[in-house]
Parts: sequence; structure tokens; C-alpha cells
Amino acid sequence: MSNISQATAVSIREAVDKHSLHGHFADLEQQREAAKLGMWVFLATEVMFFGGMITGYVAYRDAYPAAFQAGSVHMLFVAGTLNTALLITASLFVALAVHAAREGRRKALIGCLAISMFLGVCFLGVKGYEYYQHYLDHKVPTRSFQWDGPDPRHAEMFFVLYFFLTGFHALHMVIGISILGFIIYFAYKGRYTPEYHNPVENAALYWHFVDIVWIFLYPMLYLVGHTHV
Amino acid sequence: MFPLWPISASTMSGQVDALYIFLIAVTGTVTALICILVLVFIFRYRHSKHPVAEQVTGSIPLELTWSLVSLGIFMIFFLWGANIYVAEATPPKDSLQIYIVAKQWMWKTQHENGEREINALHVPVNRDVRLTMISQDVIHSFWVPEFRIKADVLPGRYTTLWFRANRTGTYHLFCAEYCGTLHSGMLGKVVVLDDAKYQQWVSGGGEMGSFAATGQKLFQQLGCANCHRFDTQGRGPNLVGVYGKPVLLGSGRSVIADDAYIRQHILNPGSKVVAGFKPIMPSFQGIVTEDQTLSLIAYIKSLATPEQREPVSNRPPVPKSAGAPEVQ
Amino acid sequence: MFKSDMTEKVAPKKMYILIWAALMCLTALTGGISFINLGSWSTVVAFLIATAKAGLVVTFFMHLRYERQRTIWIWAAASAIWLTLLIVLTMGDYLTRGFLRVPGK
Amino acid sequence: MATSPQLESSSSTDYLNAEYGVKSWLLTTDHKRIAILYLASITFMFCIGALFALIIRLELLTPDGTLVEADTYNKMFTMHGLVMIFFFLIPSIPAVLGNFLIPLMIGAKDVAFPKLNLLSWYIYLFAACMFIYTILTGGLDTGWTFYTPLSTSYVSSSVVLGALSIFVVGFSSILTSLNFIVTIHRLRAPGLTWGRLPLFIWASYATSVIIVLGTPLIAISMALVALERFFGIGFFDPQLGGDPLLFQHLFWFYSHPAVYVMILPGMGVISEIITCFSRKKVFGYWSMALAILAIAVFGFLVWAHHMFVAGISVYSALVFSFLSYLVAVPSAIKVFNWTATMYRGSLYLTTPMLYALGFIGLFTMGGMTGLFLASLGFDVHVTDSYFVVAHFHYIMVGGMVTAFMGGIHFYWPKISGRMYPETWGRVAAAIIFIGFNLTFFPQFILGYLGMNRRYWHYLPQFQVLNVLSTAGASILGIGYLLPLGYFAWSIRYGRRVGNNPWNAAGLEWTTSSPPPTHNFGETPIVTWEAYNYDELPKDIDMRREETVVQH
Repeated sequence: MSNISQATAVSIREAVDKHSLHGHFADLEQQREAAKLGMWVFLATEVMFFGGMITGYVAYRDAYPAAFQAGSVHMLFVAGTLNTALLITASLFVALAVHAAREGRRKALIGCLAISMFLGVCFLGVKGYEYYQHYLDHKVPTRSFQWDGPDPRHAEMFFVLYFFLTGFHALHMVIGISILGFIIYFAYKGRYTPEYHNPVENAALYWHFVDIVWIFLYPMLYLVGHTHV
Repeated sequence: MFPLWPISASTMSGQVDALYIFLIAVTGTVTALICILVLVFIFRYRHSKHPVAEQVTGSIPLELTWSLVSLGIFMIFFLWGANIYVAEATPPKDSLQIYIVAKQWMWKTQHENGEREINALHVPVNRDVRLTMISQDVIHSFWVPEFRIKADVLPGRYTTLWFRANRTGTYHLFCAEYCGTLHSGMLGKVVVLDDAKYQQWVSGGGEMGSFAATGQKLFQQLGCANCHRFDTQGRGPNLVGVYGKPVLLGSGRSVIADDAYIRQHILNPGSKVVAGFKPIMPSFQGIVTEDQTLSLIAYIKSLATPEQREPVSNRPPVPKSAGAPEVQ
Repeated sequence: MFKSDMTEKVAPKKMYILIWAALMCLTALTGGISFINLGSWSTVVAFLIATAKAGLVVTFFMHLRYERQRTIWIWAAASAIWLTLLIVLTMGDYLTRGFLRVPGK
Repeated sequence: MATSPQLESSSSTDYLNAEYGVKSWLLTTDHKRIAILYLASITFMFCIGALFALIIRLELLTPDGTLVEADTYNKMFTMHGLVMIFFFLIPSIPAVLGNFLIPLMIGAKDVAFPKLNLLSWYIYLFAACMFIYTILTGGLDTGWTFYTPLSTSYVSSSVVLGALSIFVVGFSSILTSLNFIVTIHRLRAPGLTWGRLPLFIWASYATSVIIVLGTPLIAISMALVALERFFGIGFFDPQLGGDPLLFQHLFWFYSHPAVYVMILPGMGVISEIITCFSRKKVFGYWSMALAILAIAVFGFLVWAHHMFVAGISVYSALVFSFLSYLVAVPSAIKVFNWTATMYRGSLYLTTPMLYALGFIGLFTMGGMTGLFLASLGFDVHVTDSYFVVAHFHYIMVGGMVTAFMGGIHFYWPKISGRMYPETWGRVAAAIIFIGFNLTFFPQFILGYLGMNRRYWHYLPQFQVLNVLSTAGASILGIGYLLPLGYFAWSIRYGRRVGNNPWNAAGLEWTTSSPPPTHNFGETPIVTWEAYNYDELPKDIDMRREETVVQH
């Protein structure tokens, strides 16, 4: 370590709000790396959390391909595709928000996050509309579930999986939107600097992860019914 | 005073006992070796006798040796156990077929001659017996310790177990998978009879006619025969000679018409419709019990008994291109 | 350690737009292909496209490409590997059931 | 916590007397205090679980079920299993010794996320309260395995609440493990490379990996069971088109590796104890460390060996049996290496060492019978019998609890600053060893004879062995009560000790006992390998009040 680097470290430490550095970390860099690693480890947990349901999906789809295909016909393809586009765009703005945070452009940071939040809310709106349509269509797997085609039991299983998977995903969306709300609040308060914006990065990682889950759910649920396998 | 070794009453139990003795011998030797080493070290290297430790930090050859030797021994355990397991999983042909239906908390056994028993199973000695088992409610497990065999009895799916008893007597039948309040009361007995007594026992029962006959009666009552006619004119496939053969499905794949397929087709007809037929069959889920389903299967199976001539069939032949039959 | 080293290499803004465009194209592609009957290849193609999209998000949006902590690479890989293990070993059971033609074996 | 570390830790204040009052404990973010909070709460849960065990063993004194009703008995073994596994064993060494030791061993001031650490404890507390509420409102009788469709459609007890408390407690262990992983990666003292880490750190890391990647599966399977039961929507129930074996796959994907969550940290502690009281470096450091990682990874690939008779395919069973033998190799390596570590050492038979020696014996027994169970043909006969019960109690009680007791004794001077009474300690260790073997060895014989697990009444010819087992259990109970007594005594009356009463290696022994709030006066710089007993005093003088700090 040279004197310059120590001087730099000291100057950075002085520059930031004293709340940014927690006592048990040696410096901001260590704290930042720890926070980021923690988030990635958490995402690994999340992958496995969805993994249980995805395994169920794979096992049942393999066993009852026809029923799953017939169930997928009732998906609203346009709504699902629109939602995919919405989430990808939201992800873009979250990525741009991190970019803005790194460069210390507060207004851009807040603006990008606000757009992402808005797109996320739109996603949930579309999702809610779909749920409502399935409800009208008697496709919610409760006693009111109705099925005309063959093999109603396993077609219902498709809808059980559909509601579990998209429901858990929507729950993650709600959490993600709330987190973005907090980030916007703290960004407005001027909490983040080019040196310290771990929460922005971690919120973004979480948001991208939720996006990735949807990227897989989209073909699993919406794209099975178009062709006859 | 108290038993230390269970009675051995089937061809499998001798094999399992041999493996057990081998396992005890090998692991017992190694465990004893470790314990003796530990005791010797305690005695020789205790601080009062050996005040200064000598730093021995490792020995790659030694570690490799005991790792590879362990692995080698483990592979013997694996292969021996696997050998027995595969034998247990493959029932010999021409076994005596018996059906088991388990429910909370009793065992119902159904012989092909129509004899039915509750919490009891009479079998002949020195004869292969094959059990086709299903549960009406939760998971149970069929265990006869004296035979050293066990298999879970699942709801919604048939499982199989086979044994060949080689010692007459009465043995314990336990439910081994926890199944609710009276799990420990779900007991039965397996009575192994010599040939003469078994013949006597068999002739004593069966006033209902054979199990297949029960199934035939049900086949008529439920109206199955209206569509599944014994000629080529039925709206459903002719079932003569279908059992155990591959059938072509509408999806182009083929499937073996075994117990599992027939059961699935009775309860959930839409899932795998035979090629050339419309999915018009109603589901019998909730209408037929597991016992009745088994009797229908027994009946359809009896239809497969080849008479001399080729059976009439209105099913499309399975083309070679259909490839390997789909597995259930 | 100069300051330029302490913060990560920053990707240009243009790149994010490009990745976004690629993701949108892939979405259109997978949606379109789903109307073409490819037999059992449909599932494979849909899965490959989804994996490619997820790969783009992880690599660029989540900055894995610029990540200097090896540990994060390992954890990102581990989650994918463990999920694969779960699915492969579970399906190993489902797909081989009935090979022996003995129910329940 | 933004204060400069240099100003902290004058010699008189330690983490125990830095602050006083209930609030200072309940709002603490100090990893050592959180460890104490965990110690208190898991001890409480252990007592509840032990009470259930007591009722089970008393019931089994007679073959015909005279003490309690069948339903009560079923609830007892279900809740014994759930309490002991999820509320005692899984948090025991990881959350108590892990929390206390990991930052000390790697020379950090705290774990990476101290607030998250406290939150984990509160989640644990919340889940424990939920589960106690479940117990008080009737309990549940699904068996700890929650097998469907029994749990979702048949039993009438409070399954939803019970399953949800397991769901919640999972998050506690996930967050703790996440914390440990980041701490071990990012907060090691300068010079403390991976090759210099104590094996306890390796073990804690591997454990954390298992928890982070496995626990979501138990969480999701519990959530699905609760949803299926609550809303009647089918996922596992064959009546509704599901497959009950899918539940078993998801359940065991976590619950088998969970066994390694229970045993790996125990292995770590044993490595610390054996090296210290042999005054030697560990035999084969790298093979020990890699064996830990191998167990963690391979441990994930063997789960279906719980399902050999459950109706999985024969091919699948063959693969899982084979993989189960592969995971046995690193376990065998560890036992051999511990034994080799004692070779030409200079052994002190202190209480922790007695526990460690007991651990080697009992873990070997448990591991060897695990080889029996991995052998397919043999497993078919004994699975779901008392053979399995005996096997996993040898691993979990004989292995994990013994290691936990050894670890608590070994680190008690560091935790409390005082020494426990050595003679009582040795007596208790001997009683536990004898009681344990008497309790569980007869169960191997019972299992092969054909006695089912989870049986409320049993065949009369099994009674003698069951009476032996119950007799052993009462001895074991006394063995566990003794330490509770003398640890409580020693908090007030125990002899004060210096930094390093055992002359043990490792950073945790360089700071004062009990350590100050921020652990180290200044960040230590490590220049030595792990277990550098060649550079430490040859003797342990356990009578001495102060110890000169080495290094």
C-alpha cells in the first residue's frame, strides 16, 4: 500500500456520511463487497426457493404433457408477453439507476427508479387483470374450478402451479417495488454518493433476479399451448 | 431371555442375513481397530508419560491408502446390497398373484380365487408370491420382518413386492410407514402353509367365484361392456388380449397396457386415449373402489389368456415406428 | 489502490440499451417460435432462449462480467448448479420409473 | 457502532459487563451476546424436546401402551423430532458456537451484518413461540417428516401452524448462514488465508452453504403442505392428481443435507479439541478441510436413500446408494485423521477431550451403521425400524450433542471467563457416554428383529431391550442435567481464568476471557499456520489464574 492510497482512503472516509461505514468494517470497500456478496448469497437461496416449485412443474409436466398444454391454452398470451416486455424495460431502468448512482446524478437515479416502480406496478396490474379473467373463466383451482376437456385433474394441476409460481413471483414484485420506494426516499434525502450506494446496487440485484424468474416463467406457462407436442 | 435374531422364513432372508453378518464383521473390525488405537494412544501418549508431542502433520500415501481401501470396501457393500435389491425388485414369472389394499388401519388381501382376508395373508410354502399393492388413503408400508422384505403401499399408484416363503408358520405383518393414530395397530399375520394345508385352505373359500369373475360382474354392472365389446364394432377398444401388450395412443406414442395403465384409464380416461377412439369414456374416480378397480384389472387380465386363435381387435396395430413403449 | 480502482469499471450507458434491445428481440423470438410446431424441440428452444436472456441479465445488468469478487461468480454458478442437481436427480427417478415393467419399481 | 476500535476494550470491560439490563441484551448486536441468547433459547427448547423423549421412553417401558393414548404418543414423537431438529440441533453449534467463535477465530470485530444477526435470533424466537403455541393448542401428529397425504388430508392436528413455524425458523438459519458466509469471506484478519483457517471455520462455512442452498426447499415444501391443507388445492395429494413422492424428494433434498448441518460443525469443534489436548497440529489439514467441503457437496446428492422402499425407480435407488457410499469416504477420512492426530501427541484427558474421544467412538458407530443403511438390500429390511432410529441418534446425539457438550466445555472459560468444575465435568461425560450407549445400542437389535419406529405398542418379546433402553435414557437424562447445574454454579463461583487456560492455538485465545465487545484491541495480523502447537507451551496448567499471551 502506498501513501497515496492511504491518503485516498482517509479522504473518502472523511467525505462520506459517518453513517455509511459501520464500525466493524475496515473500510467502505470491504463493506461494499460484503453487502454485495451477501445479496448474491441471498439470491442463491431465492433460486432454490423457486427451484422447489419448478421441480414440481417439470415432474408434472413430464407426466401429463397433454393436460399442461391444454391448460396453457387458457393463458392470456398477449398479457404475458406484455408483462415480459414491461419487466425487461423496468430492469433496464434499474440498471440505468445504478449507473446514475455511480456517477452521483441524484435526479437521474430517482427518475429511473420511479419509472421502474411504475412499470412494476403496471406489471402487477396486468397480472391482476389476468387473474380476474381466470376467475371469470372458472380456472382458479378451488371448488369452482371447471374444465371441459379430458383429464381435468391434471389440467387443474397446471393452474395450481400457475397460481403458485406467478403468485410467489408477484409477492417478490411487491417486495421489490417497496424496496425501490425506500431507495427513492433515501436517494431524495441525499443518502447515496458515488462512494456509497450499496443499497441501490443490492435493490437492483434483487429486481433483476425477479426479472430472471419471470423470464423463465413466461415460456413455462404461456408458451406451451400453441403447438401440439 | 429375549431374541437377538429374527426368524428366517423366506429365500430373501438368508441373503439379507448374510449381508448383515458381512457388514457387522467388516465394520466391527474397523470400529474395534479405531477404538483400540484410541485406547493405546491414550495409554502410551498421555501427558504424564509422553510430555512432548511430536509433530506429525500428515502423510499423503497413508491418507490415500485408507481412503481408497475404504472406497473399495464400500463398493463391495454397494454391489452386494444392490444385487439383493434388484432381485427383490424383479418378481419371477408365474408367481402366485395376490392383491393388497391397505387403508387406515387394516390390510385387505384378495386372492385370485376370490378368497378375501382382513389383516391376514395365507400363502403356500416354496412358491413365488407376487403382491400388487395400493392404498386407499395415506402411505402405508408392507413389512414382514421374517421375510426381510418391505415396500411402501402408495395411494394412487401400484407397488409390487414378491417373496418365496421357505418355512411354514405364522409371521408378523407390520405397517412400517407412519400412517396416523393407530399405525401401531395396523398389524396382520402371514400364514405360510404347506401344500396340502394350502390346498385345503383354498378350497374352503371362494364362494363368490374367482376375483376375475367379480370383475366381470362389475364390468357388466358399470356398463363397460356397452362400449368395450368383444367384436370390432365397439365405441371403445376391444379388451380381449390387450393386457400386457403395447397399445398405440392418439399422441403417436405407445404404452404397455399393464395394471398401472388400466387403472389410470379407468379413473382418468382422458389422459391417454388409444389411437382411433374418441375421448368419450367417463371417469370412474369416486365410483369404483380400489378393490373394484383391482377386480376389473384381474378380469381384463383374464381376457388376455390366449385362446388358440388370434383375438379379435379393433385397435390399430402398434407400428414399429412408435418406438420404445412409453413408461408409466 | 487509486480511486479509479476502488469503484468498479463502469459499463457505458449505450450497452444497457443494447442489452435491453437484445432482450426484447429474444422475447419476440421466443413468443413467435412458440407458434411453430417443432415437436419436442419447442421446449428445448424455449428453454435455451430463456437461458440466453437470463444470461444477458446476469452478465450485464447484474454486472457479473465486471465483478472482481470471484466468490460472487462461484455463488452465481452454485445456485444454477444446485437447481440443476435438484431437477436432474429428481427427474432421474421419474423418468426411469417403470423401466422394469414392475409397478412401483 | 461507528466508534473507533482503538478506544474500546480497556482490560476491565468485557462483552458481559459492557452494558447491563434486559434491554442491553435484547437490542444487542454483539455476536457474543447473540450467541448467549441462542444458548439460552436452545437450552429451553432442548428441555422441551427432552421432556417429550422422556414420555416416549416411559411409554415404551411396557409393550401394550398403558401410559398415554396412541394420539398423544404420536404427538410426542412428532414434536420431539421437530423441536430437537429444527429448534435445537440445527441452531445448536452453528448459531451458538458459530456466532460466538467465528468472528473471534478470524480476528473480526463482529459478523458482517450484526443487525441481521439479531434479526435472525428474533425470527428464531418468533418461530419457537409459534411452535410452542402449536404444542399448547394440541400439537401435531404427522411425524417430523410431514409425509403427504397424511399431513395434508388426514390428521386432524394443527399441521398448518406447525408447518409454518418450520417455514419461519428456516429463514432464521438462512440469514445466520448468509451472515457467516460473508463474514468468513470478507472479514478475515490480514494474513489469515484459507489455508490457515481453523477447521471449525471450514466446517461452519460448509454448513452455511448447505443451509443457504437447502433450507429454501424445506421452506417451500412446508409452505405447499400448509397451502394444500388450508385451501384444499392439490399438489401432493394423489386424490387431486399429485404425487406424494414429489413431497418426499423436496423434503429430503433439504432434510438429508440437514444431517450434515448437524454433524459438520460438530466435526469442526472436535478438530479444535483434539489438536489442543494432543498438543499437536491436525493430521492432514488439507484433507480434513477438503473432506468437509466434499461432505457438504456430496451430501446434497444422496437424499433419496431415505426413499429406497418408497416407490422410486430401481435405477434411481442404485444411483443414490452409490452416491451415499461416496459421501462416506470423506467421513471415514475424518475419523482416521482424528485418530492419527493423537498419534505421538501428549494427551490430556480433560472433559472436552473426553467428549471428543466419545464423539469419535459414537460417530464411528453411527457412521458405520450408516454404511449398513446405504446398502440397498439391507435397507429394505430395516428402514422405518428402530435400526434407523438408533443410527441417527448415534449421529445426532452421540455425534452432534456430544460435540456440542465438548465445545461448550472447551469454550466455557472464553464465554464466561470462569472454569467449570473439572471433576464434575468428567463424571458427567462418563455418565452421558454410558447412558447414551445403553439407550441406543439395544435399538439396533430391536430394529433388525422387526420393531417399527413410531409404534405406540409393540410385541411383548421386545420388552427387555426396551426396558434397557429406557433405563439408559434415565442415566442419559441425569448426565445432561449435571452440566446444567455446574455451569450455572460456575458463572458465580467458578475459578477466574486468563486469556488462554488451555494454551490453545487460535486467535480466539489471544483476546481476554471474556472478550471485550469488539473482540480485539487492534486487528490481529496472522503470520502462523493453524494449530501451531509446536510454537506453544507444551503443558497445560489448569490451576493457573493468568496466562501469558503468546504470539
